[in-house]
Amino acid sequence: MPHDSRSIGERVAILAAFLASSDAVRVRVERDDEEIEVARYVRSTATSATPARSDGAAVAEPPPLRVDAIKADLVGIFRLSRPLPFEGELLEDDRELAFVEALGMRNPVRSLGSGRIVTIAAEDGAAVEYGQPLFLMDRG
Amino acid sequence: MPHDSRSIGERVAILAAFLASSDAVRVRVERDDEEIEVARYVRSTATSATPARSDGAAVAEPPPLRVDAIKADLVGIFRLSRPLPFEGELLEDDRELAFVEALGMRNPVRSLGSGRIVTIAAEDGAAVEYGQPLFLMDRG
Amino acid sequence: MFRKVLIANRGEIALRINRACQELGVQTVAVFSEPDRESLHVRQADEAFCVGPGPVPRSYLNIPNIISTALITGCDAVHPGYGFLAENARFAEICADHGLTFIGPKPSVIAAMGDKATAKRMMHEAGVSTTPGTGILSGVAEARSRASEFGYPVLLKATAGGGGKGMRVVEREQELERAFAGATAEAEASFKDGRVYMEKLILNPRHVEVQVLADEAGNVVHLGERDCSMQKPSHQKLVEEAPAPNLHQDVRDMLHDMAVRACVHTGYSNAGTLEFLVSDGAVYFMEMNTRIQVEHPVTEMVYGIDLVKEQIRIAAGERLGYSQDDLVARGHAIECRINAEDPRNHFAPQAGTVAKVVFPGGPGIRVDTHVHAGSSIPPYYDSMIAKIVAYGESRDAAIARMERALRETLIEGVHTTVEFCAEVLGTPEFRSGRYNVGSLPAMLGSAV
Amino acid sequence: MFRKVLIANRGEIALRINRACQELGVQTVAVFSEPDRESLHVRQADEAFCVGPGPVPRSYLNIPNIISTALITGCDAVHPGYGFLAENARFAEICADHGLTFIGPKPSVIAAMGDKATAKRMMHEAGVSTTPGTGILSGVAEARSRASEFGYPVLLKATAGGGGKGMRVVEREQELERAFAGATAEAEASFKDGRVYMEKLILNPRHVEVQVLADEAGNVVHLGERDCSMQKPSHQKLVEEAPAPNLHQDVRDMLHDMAVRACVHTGYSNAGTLEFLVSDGAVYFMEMNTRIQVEHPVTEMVYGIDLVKEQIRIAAGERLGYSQDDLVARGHAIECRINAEDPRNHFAPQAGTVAKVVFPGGPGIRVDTHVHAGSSIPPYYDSMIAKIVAYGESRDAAIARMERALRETLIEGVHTTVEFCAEVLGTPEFRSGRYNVGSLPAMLGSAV
Repeated sequence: MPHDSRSIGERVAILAAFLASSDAVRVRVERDDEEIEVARYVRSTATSATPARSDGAAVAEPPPLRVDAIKADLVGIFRLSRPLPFEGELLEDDRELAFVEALGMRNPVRSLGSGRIVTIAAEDGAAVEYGQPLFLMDRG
Repeated sequence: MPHDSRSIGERVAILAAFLASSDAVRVRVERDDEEIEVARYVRSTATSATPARSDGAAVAEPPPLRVDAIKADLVGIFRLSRPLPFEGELLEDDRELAFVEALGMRNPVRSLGSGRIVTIAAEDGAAVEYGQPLFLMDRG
Repeated sequence: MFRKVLIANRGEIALRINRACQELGVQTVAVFSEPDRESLHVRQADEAFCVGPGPVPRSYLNIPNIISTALITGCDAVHPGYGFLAENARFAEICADHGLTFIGPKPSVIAAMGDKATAKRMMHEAGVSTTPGTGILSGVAEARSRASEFGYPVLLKATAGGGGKGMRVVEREQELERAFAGATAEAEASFKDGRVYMEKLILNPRHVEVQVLADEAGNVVHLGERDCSMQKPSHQKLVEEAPAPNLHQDVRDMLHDMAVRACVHTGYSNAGTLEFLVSDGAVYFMEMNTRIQVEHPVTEMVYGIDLVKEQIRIAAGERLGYSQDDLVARGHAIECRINAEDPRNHFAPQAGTVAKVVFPGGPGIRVDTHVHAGSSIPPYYDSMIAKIVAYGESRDAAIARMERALRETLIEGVHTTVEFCAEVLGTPEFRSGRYNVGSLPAMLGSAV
Repeated sequence: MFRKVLIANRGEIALRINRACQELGVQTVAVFSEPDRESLHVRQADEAFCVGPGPVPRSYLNIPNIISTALITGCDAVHPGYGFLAENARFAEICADHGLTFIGPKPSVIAAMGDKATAKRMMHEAGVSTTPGTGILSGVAEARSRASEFGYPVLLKATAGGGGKGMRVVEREQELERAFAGATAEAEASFKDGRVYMEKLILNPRHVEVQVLADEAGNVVHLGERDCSMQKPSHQKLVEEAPAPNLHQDVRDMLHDMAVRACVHTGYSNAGTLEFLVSDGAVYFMEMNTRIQVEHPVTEMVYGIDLVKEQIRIAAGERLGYSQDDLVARGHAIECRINAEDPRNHFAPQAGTVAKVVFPGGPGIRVDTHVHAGSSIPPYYDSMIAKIVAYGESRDAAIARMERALRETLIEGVHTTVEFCAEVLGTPEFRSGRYNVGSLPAMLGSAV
């Protein structure tokens, strides 16, 4: 038997798997020179659970999302609209940023309101699939 | 997803497996209403490790092993020797406790020194396999 | 041969099609729904595109996204598998409109066979015996007179029907008027088409089906029959075998003959299956499935023909490379459908994650599955997670092999039909080969 | 038929034997070493006993514990598989002494075939052509005169030999004296038997072997040949196929004929394999393996015969149920050995845990494996973790199928031969069917 061929990462993964399959809330492992603790936070009404690093805090509300993604809602060829949007651009209003060409039709991709374009996540002229992020928007 | 279909026994088994594959000395699991702790004692020069219940002590020198198992070293039929050994019996010296009958031969099972018979782990007349515990001995 | 085929399906049949394409040197494009992103069919294909979220209408039935995927990836053909879009004549037409070969029969044939009344009429013309039945009934009076001609029990069915909607079993004349009104109303509500027709009800028949292959030059062969009588109370097949046991040679010949005649008459091309009810030596055409079927492997194993490759070759315009005389059935094959469902709870589907999986192997065993340790089973789709097929030189050898294969199979994390299939194989009815569509429901102690 | 068989092996061949027993309605007892406690062969058998710790001599070669297990569980026969005790005549005798049927040939035949000189003499008597060679050499003078008779290069081999110990290639007369001394000394050190003999060295021959079955009434059939020339530099087979490609029908017939004659002459019973070297239309008997072989599935697939069931039936005293004329090879089969080893590092064996596994499936694919997600691969044993076998109606179809099967295969956690096998299949030598035992080492850029 190898003495300890597993990395900490692997061992944490095993513990996380254990945690996910039980209703334990915290697993702590001690050895001479280190300590691993894997815990999960259970919302009072939650059905999902997320393994996370312990900070010892109670279950708090997560901060609001500031960045969202505009995703493709159909399969086609992604094309930027004119005037060309650019990363960093501040949009004051809802605007068509691009379109997805599918079956000969031009399906507009709009900014869904104001915000700053953080990233143009798809390449002009590329095939995009359903749900693929096209723009990351900072809603400020 | 089943909430927690595993018995405590199964969960302890998972933890024990984790323990055996790492060099952790103690794993503790907490949930609302219970706490499981699985620890092992490592002899300073040991190559083997035995999962056992925690006694709450710090990770100083682990106490020496007190219980060991006399195991079958061949496959055969297990038979108790006369006088019949019994659970709780105190042996003052090395003694033949039983034998394993294999290929018409009688292979003695000795107590390997003094101690108290904690458990007779195999049934008289039963087939036993290699490595099967036959007696648990308290070496005091 | 095609350059690239879009596989418009998921699960084991998507893998099955991918295998056929790869062996033919044809590239593949998979489509998938969001929860299927980690599926094997996505991993195994040359390219893969997400076409929508989990619910079927928004992904695997999302015709615009599927067609768009085929076009932007440069596919020249689409294989629909079974279920989903496989018998959708409109989809076949849309494929053609976009220059994509739909791997299946002509849209007009799909449409004709999809309409029960039309199918029955065409079969009748081809000399295929059909269940004694009527055209669309003008009213309850006509229903009454035809029912006494056929003899009770009879069945009222919606002409646009499917899934049991608009269907009524009538056991006595007294029940007829109420049943007619009910069937008409339900058909109207379900299909916006209240027209109903009547058939003689065959009690506890056998379900025997004939596999056919037809090329576009009009060559037609059959590949024998399959017995699919072991059906759950929901009429879903659970255990299938080829050839059908205890079938008189005259009946077997008649079925094969009718199947070929039907294909010639309808101008059928590609692979197809004619389903028949067999009762006391009489055979009745039930329906034609204009696609590959779940249980096609049992036929492949006894004939040594790769039906999915044949589908692709035929659609690519190739001729059948053999005639009827070249096709000889050897040995016996049995398929068990391994479903993620709980046989002890009315076969309720199970969603979840498969924790541990060991599928059987060794001689004479074929496994078609998209599931492995860690696979998740989304709640949106059919519950079938694997097909285990056993081949033997005889039926007894095939049964013994299937029994050991089921014993080897280990699936943890969800309930499955593994043990239940083993129970079915152990029944005197199955062992004797004398079973019918009533046998499995009777095993469960429930009436059909 | 036997009531209960002890399976004296592990891994895929233990599962293979278990399958055959279960299909015959025979109970099974597995034996296992401590690290194999969680193995599939332990789980699948009716009973299982630990017989020792990991190292082979203390468990899978632990004759007393294995025999004791057979006796206390009431077995009436023992199947040794391949490797371990399979060709141990003494073990076969001990089985007989304890009233256990050893599933294999008679101990005297195992012993005779295990001694290379005796085997060669008996084959010569049977009219089987053998490599030009000598008896035990009296000294270097005799060696020199015989070598000039055969022509260089020649091979010096230990009569008690195996594993290359006591073996020397001699390319020129000048090297002979030193090689003779070295071979003798090494043989003495390895086997306490310094006797050596000489053979003509056949350069880059093909390795072609013939499968035979013989019952205890003296009926003998062959099941064609297998080409096993794709060997690693260590001479371990990696890819095998049946039939052998590009083999002249006369050579094929000669091989089959010799194999049957050899069995008749030696009083052979049960399954066996005669290995030949084939070079320029000449054939030379190499050795006879008196057991089932790793690559037996390719023969099973083209002949439709379950060789392991046949072994058990023959050992139980049953007669062969067919004659040579009933046996017809159909189609083509290829096996790839999936080993946990690193082809990029001299095929160094890999121990560890298999994290994720997807084996191929679908038509024409057979997988024999004891490995699943989570399996541990102990360091003590052979590195083979799976055999993937592809069947096709033609060699090209079988190759295409194997290529897609390898493409489907996913094994994470250890290095394997999956990709390397795919490379081998892609070489012009393999595709043309014109390869020999030098082809794979040449691929690796290393001399044999």
